[in-house]
Order: sequence, then C-alpha cells, then structure tokens
Amino acid sequence: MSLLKYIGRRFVSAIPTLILITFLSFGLLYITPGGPVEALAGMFGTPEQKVRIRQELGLDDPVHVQYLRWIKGVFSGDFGEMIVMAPGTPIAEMLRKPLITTFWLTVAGALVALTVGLTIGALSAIKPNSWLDSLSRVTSIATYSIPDFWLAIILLFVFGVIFRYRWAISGKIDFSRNVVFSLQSLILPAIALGLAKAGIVARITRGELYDVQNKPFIQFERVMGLPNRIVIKDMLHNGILPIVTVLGYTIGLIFRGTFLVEVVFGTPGIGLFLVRAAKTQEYALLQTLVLVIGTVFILMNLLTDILYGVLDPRVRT
Amino acid sequence: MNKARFRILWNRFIGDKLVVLGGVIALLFLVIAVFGPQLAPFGFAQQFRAAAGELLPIDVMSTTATGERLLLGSDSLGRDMLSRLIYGTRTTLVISISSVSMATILAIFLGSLTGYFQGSLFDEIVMRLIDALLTFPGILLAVILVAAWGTQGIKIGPITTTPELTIVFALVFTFTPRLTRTMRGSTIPQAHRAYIKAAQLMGMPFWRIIAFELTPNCLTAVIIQATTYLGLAVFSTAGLGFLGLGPAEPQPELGKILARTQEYFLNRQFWHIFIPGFTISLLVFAFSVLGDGIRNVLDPEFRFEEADV
Amino acid sequence: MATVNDAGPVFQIENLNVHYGAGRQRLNAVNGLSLTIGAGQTVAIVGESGSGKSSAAMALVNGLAANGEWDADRIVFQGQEISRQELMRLRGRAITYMMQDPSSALNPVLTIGEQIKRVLKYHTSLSSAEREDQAIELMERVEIPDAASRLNAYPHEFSGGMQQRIVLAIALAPSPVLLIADEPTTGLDVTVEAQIYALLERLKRELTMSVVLVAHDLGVVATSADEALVLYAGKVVESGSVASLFRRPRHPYTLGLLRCAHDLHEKNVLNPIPGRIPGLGERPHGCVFHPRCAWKTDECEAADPELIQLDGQSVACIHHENL
Amino acid sequence: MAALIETESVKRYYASSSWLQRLLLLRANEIQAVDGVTLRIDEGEIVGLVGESGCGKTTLGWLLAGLVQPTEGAVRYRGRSLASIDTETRKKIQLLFQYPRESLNPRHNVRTILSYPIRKMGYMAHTEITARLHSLLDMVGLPAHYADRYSFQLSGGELQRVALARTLALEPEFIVCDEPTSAVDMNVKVQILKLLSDISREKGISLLFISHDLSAVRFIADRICVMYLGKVVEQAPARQLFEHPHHPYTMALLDAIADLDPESTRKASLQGQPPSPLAPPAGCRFHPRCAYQEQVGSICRQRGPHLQPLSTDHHVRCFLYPENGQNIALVQ
Repeated sequence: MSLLKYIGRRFVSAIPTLILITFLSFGLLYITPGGPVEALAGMFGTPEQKVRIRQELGLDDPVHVQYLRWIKGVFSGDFGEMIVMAPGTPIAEMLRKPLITTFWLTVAGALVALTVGLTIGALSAIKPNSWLDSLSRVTSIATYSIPDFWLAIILLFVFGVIFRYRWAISGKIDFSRNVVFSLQSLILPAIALGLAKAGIVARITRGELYDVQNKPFIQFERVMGLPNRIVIKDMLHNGILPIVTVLGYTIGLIFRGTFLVEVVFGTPGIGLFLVRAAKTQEYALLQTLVLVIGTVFILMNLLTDILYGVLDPRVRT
Repeated sequence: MNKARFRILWNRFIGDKLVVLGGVIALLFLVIAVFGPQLAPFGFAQQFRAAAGELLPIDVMSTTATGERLLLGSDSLGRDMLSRLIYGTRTTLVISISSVSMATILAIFLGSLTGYFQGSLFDEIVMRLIDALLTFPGILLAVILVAAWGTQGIKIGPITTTPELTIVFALVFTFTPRLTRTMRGSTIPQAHRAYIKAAQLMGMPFWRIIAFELTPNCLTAVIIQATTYLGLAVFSTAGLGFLGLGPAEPQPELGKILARTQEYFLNRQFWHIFIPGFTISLLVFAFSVLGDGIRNVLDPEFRFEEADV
Repeated sequence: MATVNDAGPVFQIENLNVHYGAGRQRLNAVNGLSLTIGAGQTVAIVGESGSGKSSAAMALVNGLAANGEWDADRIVFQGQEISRQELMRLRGRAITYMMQDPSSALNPVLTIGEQIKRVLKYHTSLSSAEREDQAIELMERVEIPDAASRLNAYPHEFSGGMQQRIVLAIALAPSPVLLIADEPTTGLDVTVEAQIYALLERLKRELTMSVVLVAHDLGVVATSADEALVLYAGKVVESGSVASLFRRPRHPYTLGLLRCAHDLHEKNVLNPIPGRIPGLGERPHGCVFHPRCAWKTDECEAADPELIQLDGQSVACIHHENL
Repeated sequence: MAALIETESVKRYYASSSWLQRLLLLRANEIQAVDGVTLRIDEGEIVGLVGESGCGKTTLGWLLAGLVQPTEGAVRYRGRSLASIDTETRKKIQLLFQYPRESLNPRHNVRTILSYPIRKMGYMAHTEITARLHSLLDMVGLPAHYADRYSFQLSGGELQRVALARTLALEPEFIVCDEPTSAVDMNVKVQILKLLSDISREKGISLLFISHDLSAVRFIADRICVMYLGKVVEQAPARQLFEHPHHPYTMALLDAIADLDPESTRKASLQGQPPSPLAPPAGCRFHPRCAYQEQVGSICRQRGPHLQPLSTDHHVRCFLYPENGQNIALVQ
C-alpha cells in the first residue's frame, strides 16, 4: 500500500477518538458537584440567582442541544468566555500565549531528553556489560527517579539563588519579540524536563539496539562481509523503529512535566494556567483545555504513526 | 510454579545487586508507612519555636526553645520535618499502592475479557473508550478531577469523597487504560495459542479458560508495568500535592512538603530543599529498580524455557 | 553427478571446534570436525537439531553469536593455507552464506534491489548502472518473475520461497567459489523445496561453485550432495561419499536414521531410534551415541572412539564391523 | 462401514478486511480457505490430507473438529450436524496440534494438564485419577514420573506424546492430526507416526492426518485426499494414489519427494507458487501451473472441472478425464 493511502487511513481512524474526546470534555460539566453555577454564584448565591444563571447559560436545555451548541462554537473558534478569572474575555484569546510557551518548553525538554537519552543508550548498546553500560543503567534509573519539579527547584536554587545568574529566572517565552531572553528562559526548564526523562529514552534505546544486533538479517549482512559502518547503520535504522513508538509517550511525559516545572519557574504556560483554572473552577476553560490537549495528543500519535510508516514499509500494508 | 523453577527465578532476582538494593529500600519504606505513628518522634501538626523565639524554620540538628532536638529541623510553620516526612511517606504510599493495585485488578479483568473476546462489540466499546482516555496526559484528568471534587468532596452513594480518595480515583482512572491495553495485548496472542483451543475442544467453560488457563500466562507484562507505575503513582501524588491539590492541611504529603521548599531559598537552607525531594526520588528509585528486577526475572522466562529443551 | 576434480580441494578445514560461553559454563557445540570440499562438489553436514551442524557452518564465516568461539588447526583455500584473518577477508566474496530462515534473513526496511546492489557495491568493481543490471540479472538467474519491476519491492511482499531465492541471489552476487547453505528450505513446502534444490543444483553447475549443505533430511542429502558428514552431538560419527554412505552405513546412528527413512518410504513397520539427542551440557562420556545404541558394550562407555578410515568412508565406532 | 464424520460441500471463507473497512468501503474481500469440500471418514479409518501451505487443509481440519464454523454447507458427525451436537459427543472429536509446545499450557505440569479431561470423563477419586493418568502416560510411551514435569522440561517428541495423552483421556472416536510431525526431526517423526498408527488401530480411532509431507501420509493413511487452493483435486486409497496418480498436481507433488536413492535425481516439476487464495485463478485453479494445460486446451481457463469418479474409490478433478472416463492427453 502506498504511503499516502496509509496516511489517509490513519487520519480516518483518528476520527472516532476525536469525537469521543469532545464528549469527554463536554461531559466535564456534569461530573462536578456544583458545576459552573456554583462557581458563578458562589456560596452565598440565592436560589433565584442560581436559576437565572442556569437559564442564561442554557443549562436547562436538553443535553444534546447543549452539546451541539458547544460543538458549533468550537468549530467557529468560539470556546466561550472566562467567568471567574477574567470575566468576559474570550477563552481562545486567553489560551494563545500560554499554549505557545508550553509548546516551546516541551520542544526544548524533548530535545534534551532525546539527545542525552539516545547518546547514552546507543553507547551502552555498542558495548553491553561494560562499565559504560553499568554506569548508564544506574544513571538512567537515577534520572528517571528524580521528579522533574524537584530538579527544577534545585536548579533554580543553585543557579538563581546561590550564583544569582540572571538567565536562571525564567519568564515569558516569545520568540517574535525577544529571542535571546526567550532562549535563556528555556535553559533551566529544558534541563529539568529533559534530564528527568532521558533515562527512559536511554533504557529503551539500549534494549532495542541490543536486540537488533542478534537479528538474523544483521547476522546475514555481517557474514556477507558488508562493511561495519553499513551494518551499524542498518542496526540503527531497525533499532530506531520501536523507539519511534515510545517517542510520543516520552513527549507526553515531558508535557506532563511542564505543568509542575512551570509552577516552579513561574513560566506563564498552560500548566500554571490550568492549576489556576482548576482552583477557581473555571469550567469553560477546563473544557477547552481538555479538548485542545486531547486533540494535540491525537495529532501527535498520528504523527508518530506516520513517521513509523515512513521508516518501516511493513506497517503500511 | 514448581520449586526448581522458583529457585532459578529467585537466584536470578537476588543475583542483581541493584535490584536487591531497590527491594530493601522499598521494604524499608513499607515499614515506615505501616509503623509511621510509632516511628515518628512528634505529631505531624505539632509546632515548635526556635531558641530565639521566632517562627523561622529550624535548621537541621538544632534544638528548639523547649529543648527538643529536631533531627531534620522544622518547616516554615515550625513543625518537625522528620515526623512530617514519615507521615507524608505514609500518605503518599497508601495513595500510590492502593490506586495502582485497584487499577491493576481492574485492568486484568477488563484486559483478559477484551482480549479473549477480541473483535466483539464489548471489546470495541471498551477499547475505543480506552483509546480516548489514553490521548490525555494522566495528570490533566487528575488535576481537573481533584480540582472539581477536592474542595468540597462529593457524595457517591454512601461515600463522601475526601481529597485523598479523589486522588486515588483520578489515578485509577489514568492508570487503568494503559494497564488494560497491556493486559489485552498480552492476552490476545495467548488466546490464539493452541492450548486455549485444546481447552475449548475439551469443553472447558469460557470463564474457567480465562481464569485458569489464560490469565496466569498473561500476567507478566501487566505486573511489570504495575510495578513501574508505582513509581509513576508516587510522582503523580507528589505532583498533585506540589500543585496544592493534595490532602487538606495539616495532613502531610511528600509533594506538599516539597512545595514549601521555595520558602527556604532566602535562608539558603539546602537540606530543607534536598531532603523531601530526595525522599521522593528514593521511593521512585526503589520501585523502578524493583520493576526492572521483576522484568529481568520474569521476562527471560520464555527464553529460559526454550533453552532448557 | 559428482564432478571429477583434479585441481585439489577448494576448501579444507581441519579439527574445527566450536564452543559457547567460557569457564565453567563453557559448552562444546562442535568437536574436531574436518571437512574437505572439491571444486564443484556438494558436501552435506547432516544431523538432527542440536547436533551442532549450524554452529559448524556459521563458524566457517565467523558468524557465531556473541558468546560463541571457534578454532581450527588448518584452513586451506584453493590450495593455499590461510589464516583466520584471511578467511575473514574471503567471506562475502569467495565464500558466501545462505541463511536458514528466509523470512528473517532479509532486512525488512530495505528494498530487495538495494540489498542485492549493496553486496555488489562492496564486493565487485561494477559501476552504479552495471550494478542495477547485474541485480536484475541475478534475480532472473534465481527465477524471480518480473525481476526488473520487482527490484523496488520490500521483502515482506514476497512469499517464503521467493524470499529464499532473494537470499540466494544475494549470496551469489559476489560470484563465490564456495556457498554455505544452512538448511535453505526450512519451513517451506515440499514443492518449493524441490524447486530451490533444483535451482541450487543448476546454478552450482553453471557457476562452477562448491556447496556446503547443512541439512537434516536424508532425502535431500541423497539427491543433492556428493559427500556427507553425519554429525551427532557435536561429533562426526561417520563421513564419506553419499553413494557409499547410503549403500552401506557403518555407524549405528547413520544406520538408524537411514532405516527410519527407508521404513517410511517402503511403508514397513517403523523402527525409530529410541530416546533423544543429548543437550549441550549433558553429553555422555565415551562414545556420544552409546546411551541410544543397540550395539553398546562396556568399551563404548569407556573411551571416545576415533574416526577410522575405511575405503571411501570414515566411521567413529568400534563395532562398525558387526553392523 | 458407517461414516463417522462427513462434510457436504462445506465452505469456509475468511474476511480479509476489518469491520471498519467493511463499513466504509462496503467491500467484501474474502479468502476462500475451503471451497466446497465433500469428505467422508469411516469408523477406524485414517485419511491423509495433503497440499501446499495455504491450500486450506488446516481450515478443513478445524472445520471437522468444530473449531471453526462453516460459512456454507455442513459437517455431520454420526449423521448429526456438528452445530447442534451435545457437549458430551463433541468431546469425542479431538485435535492434535502442529506445535505441541503451543498446545500445552506452560504454567501447568503434565498432571494438571491431564487431570481436567480425566475428571471430565467421570473419574473422581484421587486414586482413580492417578491410575488413569499413569495408564495414559503408559499408552503414549512415557514413564510415570513425567507427570510432574512442565512443558519446558520436555522435548518436542515428548510434548506431542503428552498432547496425545490429553486427547486420549477423553476417549475420542476421531482425532484431527494437524501436521503433528512437521516441527520435529526425522527420528522423532517416525516415533510419533508409529505411536499414532498403533493407537488408532488398537482403539479403532479414526484419524484425519493433515500434512505436507507425503512420505508420512503414505505410511499412516488408508486413503489420501489432495487439496489445492480450497478444493479437493484427487482422492484415492493411499497405495493407488502413489502408484497411479491421476491429477497433474498430485503427480507434481510426488515428483517433489526427495528419494533416498543417491543415484536418482529429484524433479521440481511444479513451477511457481500457489496463487493467492484472495484472487484464485478463473477456471481450473491449478491451470497456471499445470504441465498439461496446453494439451487440454482453453477449457481449463474457462471453467472449473468437477470431481469425477474414475472408479468407486478414486476421484479426480481434472479435464484430462472427462465424463466418459477417457483420458484426452495421457496415454496410459
């Protein structure tokens, strides 16, 4: 099957999941005790006020009508308005900047995790059971065990409090305005996020590359006297395939980490935003976040699948 | 499992020093969790004052105004750090272990059923649902759930939720899909193997096939994953606590203790920053090494069967 | 069928030993195997699974697993004694290897054209365009239909028999003098097996190549090989020309194997050899075959019999005259 | 003799597309694994079923064992449809699998594996069960202490014996043997074949012996069925089939057997691979590979031949033998 057809089929298969995500984020309103009414009216709202709010928000309509109204809004880019944190501001506008910030944090963290992890993993796979391999095993388990938010605290303490480096204090990340400052702001969060996950990448890389060495086709290439660099290249190509599948998972973990790391550094990203929204019970915002993050993750899984299809002709069939 | 086989597996387990270390640490933490109230020198809410009378955090190994020696000092509210760490470990561990074990049991049940009845309507529905849940980073759901329920607590039947229960629920919710998928994944190839067909031909009822023939052969992967998820559960519990979504005050929790550490920046009390985080790391380290060890013991089983022919 | 050869052996190895692991865990897979192959000849290494036949073949191209080691007293190639290093330089050029399981022997992510052309690139001096033509010619030679259009197909798009032909095409690409074929038809149908052996036979003659054939099927050995070595638990128990070996086996093990096969063909009462082949770690003292042997005496348990030269045959059994 | 089990133009198709594909494209892409096979096995009879891989012989075996349901047609056991049979009778039909290691639960030892079927047959007291267990092990030529072994402690041949003991525990009347000797060495193969044929003759158990190994089938079977792409192409008593094969495919199969005589050469008279069962060739399914296609002419490409009786017990599906039994191209 051609690559294009494969990609098309993958896209189609993502649709049911996407629909379920919309149900899930819409259903959020119903799993909470008071819902938006309680949040708006507060503890002291009179029953009459609450009834009025319900009517205004259209909460008395049948569920499917509410869902369709909401989904229609979503398609036209209208995610509703903020109620508690900044009353009246459209959510889409509020979310744009934090999303970009978190995006860059995730990218930077993933870069660190992949470069460090792949290098350590590949090195220890080439010489299994050597001191390097043992060292990498211990360090990868150690880095895996360190919570990223604690690493962030320590980095902040060492570079910000003790050495008082200016770049240690992270702030708004906006590459369109201040590139140098944005890059500086990324350094510590990226290390905190990436280093903690490099261990996982290293372990998986090592395992896969080690296994592929004993595959018959690699053996065949060896006994056919192909040069070593060609054999190693093929080992990497085939060994990287399973790593691609955990790529999405690793990026997910890093994204998860941004929530906490943003709180440590005070970086105005999605995480900080989410925690505030959760504490103030800003429902429409939470709904939107679930929808947006869910969609992003579906797209990312799709991307990994497609990448896998490009690298491995077998899955295209 | 017969004796000889158990001995081989046990020897392989204790042959790895790192794994033994992990096992010992994990055991130690379990003891701390179980006997916490007996081990802690003070209560977790008891406040002390420094010698000069101010309520600044007391440094490591120094003495309070009333003459108690606090081994690890006190937090910014003057409470004994060691006692809080012990109680905090207890909270974190109880939440982590109960959520992972509940998720695992649920996953074994769902995974073996969907795997055995692969392609049925039941399987399709469960798997689509799981696919949708899997697209989220677990913590997002946890944050939202804890935020929504945590403050007031809601009534589900006879139980009124506490923040702890909400965290457990949220973690079960996030772990079950992955574990179920793993369980289903290891069930499907087994379900197609000839020994299952042979059992069907002998007229064995399906529940017996699943319970006695199929499931015991599919547990390896899910147990390994569950062990590593213990570490992840500790991370998530501590992470929620760190975000201020943990158990209510004054109940200590490792993440909550860590969240206070930024208050020690000004006095540069390095130990105060180091110790709570290190405790979490040690806990996760013990669990992940243990998971690694169990993987090494259980995974090569197949190869070992082949080699012994 | 046997090709007359005056030029002396193409390849010769003396006292080949293969072992896995080291120290207390050292396990001998092959003990003292000697092998001589004349030009255009096919020599078969026959044995049950676990006899060490694949280890022996793999050692010849230094393709043993990481924990495997081999040594030999003397290696002769085309009349010249060569060192291990020189043998290594010959592999992939003058000596090539055909892997056992075609479904896993090909790199799944490369097209078959790339895989053939790569070998040509490193072992011949052909230009890029010539390599393309040569690859197509090789595929035609191993009878793959529509060779030119299938050059860009991936291994998984072929059936097992076709995959094995591709493996053969790769092994033939550098025009080897000696081809080592390790059970080339495992897992394939009888009809496909017959095709592969017929093809191998034809190509051997066309390219004047010698073949070491590793096999467990006596029928295959009878119809395809000139000489055979019977391997049991790592030791050669009998060797000689296939004609004489099949007419008059002198070792109880060979006799047992042949009787099995004959019984099956003639639909007689079956007489299988009792018991099973010992594992790597559990080889008995004395003659390796004695626990399963009907002619066993006390001497068999005491000492390991030497390989005795008889006319056209060698046998490692002290009772060979009684058979 | 009475028919023990028989099929009547039984068909089994497999859908090769997923439910989603079917939903979206509404296209039924079917593999015709078994396409109208009529087969009858008498009491105590051993029938061999041969063909290349992918010809549908395993599916036919599974149909007879009731592991898969027919898409069309019926399987009848003692005159009753297999679909409506009671569980007691269903146990009388057993299957011996190709890979014995796969067919035994790696978690259980031999005792546990055999206990369940023994209990199913009504043995309840502990001593009764043990006695029955030992007699079963003895039947398949294994010593009693093997009861405490696990599958990883057994060799391929021993595993197949345990699997056989398990089927025998249910006192079956019919066993489908799905290539039970394809994964073992020659010597072990002969051991298993001998055991199977001895037990079958002794207990009067009917066997369907599926294999691609003609020499094994020749040894064990009374009657042989040759399948090609889902259809039976020839059916005859074993000796007759080997001495006077009629279908070009059977002839080619026989040619492919490696002879033990070093003086003889092996013929690969069958060229190419079997076509995909997804898109079987029009007309006679064998015609693209048939050596006689030229002689018979275009009819082979136009329609499929029927299974014709040559004599009472010899049937063949080929245009070389038209209705009147006269061979067009062959001079016999």
